[in-house]
Amino acid sequence: MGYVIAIPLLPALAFGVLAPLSNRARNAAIWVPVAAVCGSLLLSLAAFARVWPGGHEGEAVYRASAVFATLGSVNLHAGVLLDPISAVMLVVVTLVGAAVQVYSVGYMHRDERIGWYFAVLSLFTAAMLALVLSDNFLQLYMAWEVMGLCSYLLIGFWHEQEAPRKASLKAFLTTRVGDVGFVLGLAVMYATAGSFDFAVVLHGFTWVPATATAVSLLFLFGAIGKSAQVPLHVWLPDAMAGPTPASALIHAATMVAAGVFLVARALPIFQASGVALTVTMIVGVTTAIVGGLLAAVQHDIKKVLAYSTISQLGYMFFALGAGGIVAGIFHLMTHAFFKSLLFLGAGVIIHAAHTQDMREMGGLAKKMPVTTATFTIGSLALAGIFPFSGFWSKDEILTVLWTEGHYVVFALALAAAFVTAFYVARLWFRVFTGPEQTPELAEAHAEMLVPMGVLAAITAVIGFGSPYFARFLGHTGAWPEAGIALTSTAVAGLGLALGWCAYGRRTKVINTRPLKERAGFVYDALAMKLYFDLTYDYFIVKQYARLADALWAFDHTVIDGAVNGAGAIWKAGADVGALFDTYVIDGAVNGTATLVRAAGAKVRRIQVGRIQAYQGLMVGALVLLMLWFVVKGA
Amino acid sequence: MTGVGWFIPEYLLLAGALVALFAERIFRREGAGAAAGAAFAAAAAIAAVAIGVRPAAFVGGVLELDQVAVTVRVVLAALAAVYLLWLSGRGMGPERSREATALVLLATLGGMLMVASRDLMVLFISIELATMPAYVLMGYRRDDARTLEGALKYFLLSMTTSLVMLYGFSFLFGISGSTSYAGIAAAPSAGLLGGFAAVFVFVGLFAKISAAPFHYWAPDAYAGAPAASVAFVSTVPKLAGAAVMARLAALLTPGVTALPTVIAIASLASMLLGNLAAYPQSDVRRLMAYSGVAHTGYMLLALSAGTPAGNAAAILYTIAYAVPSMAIMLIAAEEGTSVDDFAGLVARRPAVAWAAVVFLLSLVGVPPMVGMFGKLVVFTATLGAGRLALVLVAVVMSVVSAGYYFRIIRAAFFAEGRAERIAFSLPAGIAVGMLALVTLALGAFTGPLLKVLTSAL
Amino acid sequence: MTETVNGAVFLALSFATIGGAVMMLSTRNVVHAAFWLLEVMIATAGLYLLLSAEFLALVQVLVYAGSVSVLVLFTIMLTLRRREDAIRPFEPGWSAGVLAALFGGAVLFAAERFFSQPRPGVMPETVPDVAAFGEKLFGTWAVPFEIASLVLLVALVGAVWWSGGEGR
Amino acid sequence: MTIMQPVGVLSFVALSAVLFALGLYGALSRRSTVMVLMSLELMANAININLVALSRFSAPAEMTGQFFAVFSMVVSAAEIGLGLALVLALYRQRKTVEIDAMQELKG
Repeated sequence: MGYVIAIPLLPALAFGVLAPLSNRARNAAIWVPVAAVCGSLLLSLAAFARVWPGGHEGEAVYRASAVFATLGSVNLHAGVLLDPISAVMLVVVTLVGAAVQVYSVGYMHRDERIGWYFAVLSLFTAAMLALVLSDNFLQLYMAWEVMGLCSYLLIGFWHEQEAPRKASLKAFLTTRVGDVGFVLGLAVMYATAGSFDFAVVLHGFTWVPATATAVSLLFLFGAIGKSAQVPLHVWLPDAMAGPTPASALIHAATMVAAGVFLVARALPIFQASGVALTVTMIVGVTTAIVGGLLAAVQHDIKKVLAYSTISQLGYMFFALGAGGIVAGIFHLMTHAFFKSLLFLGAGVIIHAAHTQDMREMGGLAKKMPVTTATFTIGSLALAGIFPFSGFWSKDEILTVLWTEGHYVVFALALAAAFVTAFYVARLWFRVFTGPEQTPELAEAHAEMLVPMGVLAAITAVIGFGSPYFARFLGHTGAWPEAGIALTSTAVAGLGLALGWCAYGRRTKVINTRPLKERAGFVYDALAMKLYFDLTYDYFIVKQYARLADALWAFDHTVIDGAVNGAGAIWKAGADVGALFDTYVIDGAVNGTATLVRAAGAKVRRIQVGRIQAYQGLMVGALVLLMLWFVVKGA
Repeated sequence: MTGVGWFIPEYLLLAGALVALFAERIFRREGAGAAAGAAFAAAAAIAAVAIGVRPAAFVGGVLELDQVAVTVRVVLAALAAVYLLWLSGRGMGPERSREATALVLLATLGGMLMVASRDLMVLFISIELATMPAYVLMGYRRDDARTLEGALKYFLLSMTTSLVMLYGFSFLFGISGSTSYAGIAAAPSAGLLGGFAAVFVFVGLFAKISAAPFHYWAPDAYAGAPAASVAFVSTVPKLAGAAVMARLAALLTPGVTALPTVIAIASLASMLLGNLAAYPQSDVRRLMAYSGVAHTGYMLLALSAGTPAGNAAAILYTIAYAVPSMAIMLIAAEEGTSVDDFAGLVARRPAVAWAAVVFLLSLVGVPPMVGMFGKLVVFTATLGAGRLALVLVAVVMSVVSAGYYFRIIRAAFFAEGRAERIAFSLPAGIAVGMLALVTLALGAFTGPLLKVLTSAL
Repeated sequence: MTETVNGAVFLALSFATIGGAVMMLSTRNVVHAAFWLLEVMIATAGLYLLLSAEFLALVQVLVYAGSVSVLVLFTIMLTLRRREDAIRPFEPGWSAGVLAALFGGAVLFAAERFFSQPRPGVMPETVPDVAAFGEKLFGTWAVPFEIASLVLLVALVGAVWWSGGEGR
Repeated sequence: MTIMQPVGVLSFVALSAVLFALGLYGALSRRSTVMVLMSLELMANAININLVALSRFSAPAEMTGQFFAVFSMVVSAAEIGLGLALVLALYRQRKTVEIDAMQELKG
């Protein structure tokens, strides 16, 4: 089983090979990272096969570690731990990683720094693999930080432009705010349990609720930053300024899932606390709703997907908060596949339509059949429609909520599912139906379509594996309950229908012209008939006119009202969210910076430049210390 | 006399200084003296490794080579060697570098004796030997009034606090009747006068390593001095000072129980003031001066734990600070001392720009650079002593520090800058490359290093 | 050499040192201040004699009277363009005075508490002579002695560096 | 303490403290750099008195304080030489020894 160690090492080596090369040599050598990640994928599948079909509850299938440092009497290990959760994550990361790299060969082929892009992508993959294979929290943290760095580099990849530059800095600094929590959590963990090893802190150590609460809340804070949960979610939408395939890998499928993974790993500590679970659930459900509402009003296709990611990560968080580790990890997996699929599809669409604004798109279905088909599968999975993967994982989350008795959260989760289906429909109809707005639409290269096809195939069938998956992670697996499945499908269907109502007819929400036209047609047709019998006609005409009016009015007030009303509510919710973003979160981030700058300006005023002022201040401090000693009576 | 051979590294440094001073005419080339000095310092580092730990005391017990002394003297000599290697390639700007080479070697010699000394008298003279070359280096551009003004500030403030420290030494001697550490440790608890003596000594040391509120000389002196001087003065003497401080804290805390509180106060002041004041700076030297104050604060945080683990962590942290900090100042010496001078660095000199990223991230505390390990051991040691609130401040302040360090990265990578690049210099390139390598790799040796340091304190 | 410190002599010498210091700080003429410093140093040499430290008294006179005072006077002369520049207005420095007084007061308070209780304030009778001093200086204290010579080397290099340079 | 009685260590320590405080006052308040340096010498002198007296009254046979004082003198002589050289170098640039002329660097 020693080959497990090679899984993260291969992409790391690829980075090591590429990084020192010259730009031209690097560009020529991009097959090295692609080969490396494909090798990792094969090894991961082999490792997964060894763990399959489960029955390893909580124990390692393979474990190897070496001491790399000693702190006092405690040894710090660097090691790998293969258990069911890490096996799943290995496959997810390497599969999505390989898909993204193959896709990038086509997507980025005209970029003059493609070699550097692939090098960073490899380093990122290596770090993520090292993270999921960690057998202790310290190594996990180190890999976590390296990923943060790669994310910074990839978001700012096109640093000639203003937006990526700003976004990369915002992402790095915002996630570092979360990392503060993580580091403090590590310090508290070390101070109480005296170790970072999973074997010790998760299984061998009895946590006092108070410390467990401290550690788990601090960890949660770190996870909130990394997984872009409210209130630290602001960096993710901006991060869309990076290359789209990188977004697919990092800001949809893997790195943002690291927070979920952290919470899942540390779940025994969360459970020892209790309070922390509730907080996790609240954070998750708030994020799921806020993210969904904001996704529903975006016009930039990538931003819709970004907010959608935030919302779906919220789903995973409240699943974990309810104790549903299987459901949470399963959703992480299905989401990784269908969201990376959607991002890759969005990349193709942006390439073809030369815009990211959905209002300037339309009619892509006719010209780009493969993209449309795969994107549709991804969309349906995201909306939670049977038989696509999202349906199964969402259903499992809802089942957990229901059986654990979290009825309020259950209702809110349904609401979030409804919103999700709505914005999915909004996105799909805007992009794929209606009149074409771009003259030269063409399907993408094969190396871009093949990975999408693979991901779409997985998304289409993986759901049926859900009971086996649960057993794999060491729980009893069951098929979905009919009642919950029906409820969620109905809610999703409603959302899609409303989306179709508002956008499928190629109108704007408040534009009711087609309704008027239909009424007019009835009116005209009737009027023709009534030409012969004037009085009757007149009467009939009047009646028909009245009827038409009434129909029109019904249409106008009830249907449109519902549509518009729903739209308005969303708009209001989204506006509040956006305001919150702009003023509270951004304000807090910027405000802190301003505060620090102001404090700095104040503090530097002490430095007046006069030698004897300095001497006086120093002697004054000394005299104060002496007086303190006198008063204390030392 | 026993043990003369154990001090071969010190003799080598002295020989290097004399060669640099008097033999440059033989080499006939600017920079050759520095190269020779670098060779001597490297030889001294190797000799120090070879000699290793010598527990027996030297001449009347005034010097001893324990694990801390050996570790620190190896690091000091190695840093001096790398610094002189850089100097042999770049020089001290318009001034010639042979006096600077001699002064650097003598200051390093002083630092090595500081950590080896077991007697207040030897300690005092060694501190002066390490500090006086620093005055001259900080005023090295002798035709620039601003440089001289900075040096005068450094000189006067440092001398005042030196005298306060010496006053403290005199009372420590008066209380115990001995100047040896052993004799002082054996003296009974000394009440108020002992407390005053300890405070005097620590105020002197605080000023030497620029801990707030005794740091005032540093920003002005750094901002006036040549960046190449700052690279040395802000790192090597500081490391020696930190090691001495750890030793004296271990020595005096049993008698003066309030000492950890005094250190904690200085730590808090340094972390807050250093990080906040660094934020609005646009001169890299001034920025690094304040950030140096902040890093001193983290170092004192570990000392305030009052435990062997804390003292060891403090020394380790200072090493983790010194390496990248020296490198950043060396790059500033090449590129220019304003943050704007870093603009476009990645286009001009990509390797240097990436090295700068490594150094700055290490200073922020991002893994896997050594700075993160330094912070980790400091925080764990401090938490072990129950100072949670201070650690909290430290962590928050390290986030603030990311703000100003990133300004340099942003300038280097994302701003348009001048296109013409300075001439390539192989020795300087090797020096910066070596520092980058150490910054990247030293983290892996945190454990063994900490173990070695803890065993001796 | 008497074996106990004579109170009257001590009083006279301490009056000379403290009075000299006060005069040094209060005189308006910098040149006079340098001479008052010299007076303090010589009175201090007297105190060393009183404490049976003959060698130290000698060093004090040689180092301070012989070199430091001369250096100070030289500097004053070099930085005075006119004779009248030596006269400076009186500088009270009240806050500095308060700080210094607090500092000195605290030290006096602590020293009084420490030295008045446990120790008899009487000087021990026998002291070694100058020969023993030299023996120890080059035996036990050879290391600091050698380091001190390095300090002088540094001072020399630095002073020469700052005195040289272009354009003068 | 009557005048003719033997005096103890406290008298010397007190004398030293007063001298040190006077030196400190001078260092903090004089406006001439040279005067500041002279005040610092006063402080060094006070410390030396302290060292010699403490040595004489605690361990006279060892003479430790005397050695300490010798080294302190050597060091302060070296320091004053260096300081005066610096003051002269600055005087050549700025044509003044006023300490308040040295506040170009700040912030």
